[in-house]
Amino acid sequence: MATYEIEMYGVLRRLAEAGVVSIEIEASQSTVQALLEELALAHPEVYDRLEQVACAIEDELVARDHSITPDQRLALIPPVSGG
Amino acid sequence: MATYEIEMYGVLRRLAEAGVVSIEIEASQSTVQALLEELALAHPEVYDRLEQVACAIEDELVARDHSITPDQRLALIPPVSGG
Amino acid sequence: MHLSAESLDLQALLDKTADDRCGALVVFGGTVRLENEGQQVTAIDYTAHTALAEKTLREIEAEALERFGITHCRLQHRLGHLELGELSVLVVVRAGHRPEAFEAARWAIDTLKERVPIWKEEFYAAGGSEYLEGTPLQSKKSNRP
Amino acid sequence: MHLSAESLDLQALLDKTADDRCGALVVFGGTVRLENEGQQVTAIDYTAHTALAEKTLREIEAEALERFGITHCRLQHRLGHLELGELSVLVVVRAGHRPEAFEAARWAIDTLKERVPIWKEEFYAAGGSEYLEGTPLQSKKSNRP
Repeated sequence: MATYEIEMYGVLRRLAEAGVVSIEIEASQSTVQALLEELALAHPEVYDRLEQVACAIEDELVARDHSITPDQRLALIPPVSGG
Repeated sequence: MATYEIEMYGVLRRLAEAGVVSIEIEASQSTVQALLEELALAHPEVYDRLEQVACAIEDELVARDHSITPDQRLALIPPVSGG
Repeated sequence: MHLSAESLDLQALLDKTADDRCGALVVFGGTVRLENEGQQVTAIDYTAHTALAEKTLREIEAEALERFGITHCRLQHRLGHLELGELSVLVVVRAGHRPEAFEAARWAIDTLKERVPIWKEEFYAAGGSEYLEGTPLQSKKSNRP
Repeated sequence: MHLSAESLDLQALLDKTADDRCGALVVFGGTVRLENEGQQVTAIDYTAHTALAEKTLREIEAEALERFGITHCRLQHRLGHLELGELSVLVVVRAGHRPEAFEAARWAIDTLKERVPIWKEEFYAAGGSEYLEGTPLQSKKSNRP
């Protein structure tokens, strides 16, 4: 098992009551999609938001089948409302 | 005969080499159109500009058949180019 | 005051129109450009029929509020001798939302250029100056039969 | 610097983009509005994914220059706690002529609202706060077959 940190933004931060949540998954399953599935189990309060969430690592948007390592933080980007 | 003053704006001022020109016409003919016709005779250098000129008395645009008295100044407004 | 012999002051217009009811601000500014129709410009002199120009600028402001449902529209035009880069005209619009703010500002500057008795005389690096071709004012139609 | 915890400074952006080649300046500003969807607003907190937001703002600026043939496009967004009337966002466009300046400024603010990871939390006079419904970012499509 490996520990991954996920950054929460916008309404997700309020729902999760945390800016960063930690998730454990098998290192062999380490895709963005696998992290999101585990997050939904550990934090059901964000489950119905995940469909509209975009994912980023540092300043890059990544697809859900993107591989991720424990030294990378996944950021969850809910629908944006700037301006 | 009565003396009328006509204010020249924009390119007309350059062509007429004057900000105000004086014209004499019969008091009985005192319309804007009559003034313009007399102006064209006295200042042929502005003649071909008069078709595109708008006419104003103080802050009101006036039609060419508008009557005018010697105490009113007619202003000639060539095509505008502000902004 | 819609015509000014002094530099136009955008911040003053923003302060005068500040309004909590508005979420959108659109400003248009016209500035003296180095090049026009292939000629290198050094300066522009602006002159106006001041009484009619002031009145027409006020009319355009009022018409913009009515046409576009915006909250504020302010127009100012500079007169006199302007160097390169100086602001010749300012349009400041504040509205609830951005679509009408953009539309009103665009309409206001387009209409100003068509209706307000102001003239530009461009001075050129090659020497000399020209009054630019302009837009004829729609002459008042006769009231007589 | 595209994101700022301090008040946005329009004059600084105007000074930085001053350019004799440009005859047209268009500014869009967004300000905190007293009312939204029937609720009385007292303040807005803006938060961002700063790294991705900075990068996306730079990308929108560059894309605006290319799409519209304009000379300058600068975007700035405020973060933190904003009171009524404060500027949340500034778009500054300079171009040769006004049509492309207006089009680019409108496109830039519309695109900013669609693409930049910034969120607003509105605070209400009646108490409480809400994150507004936003626009989902277009997720990156998989690179895999």
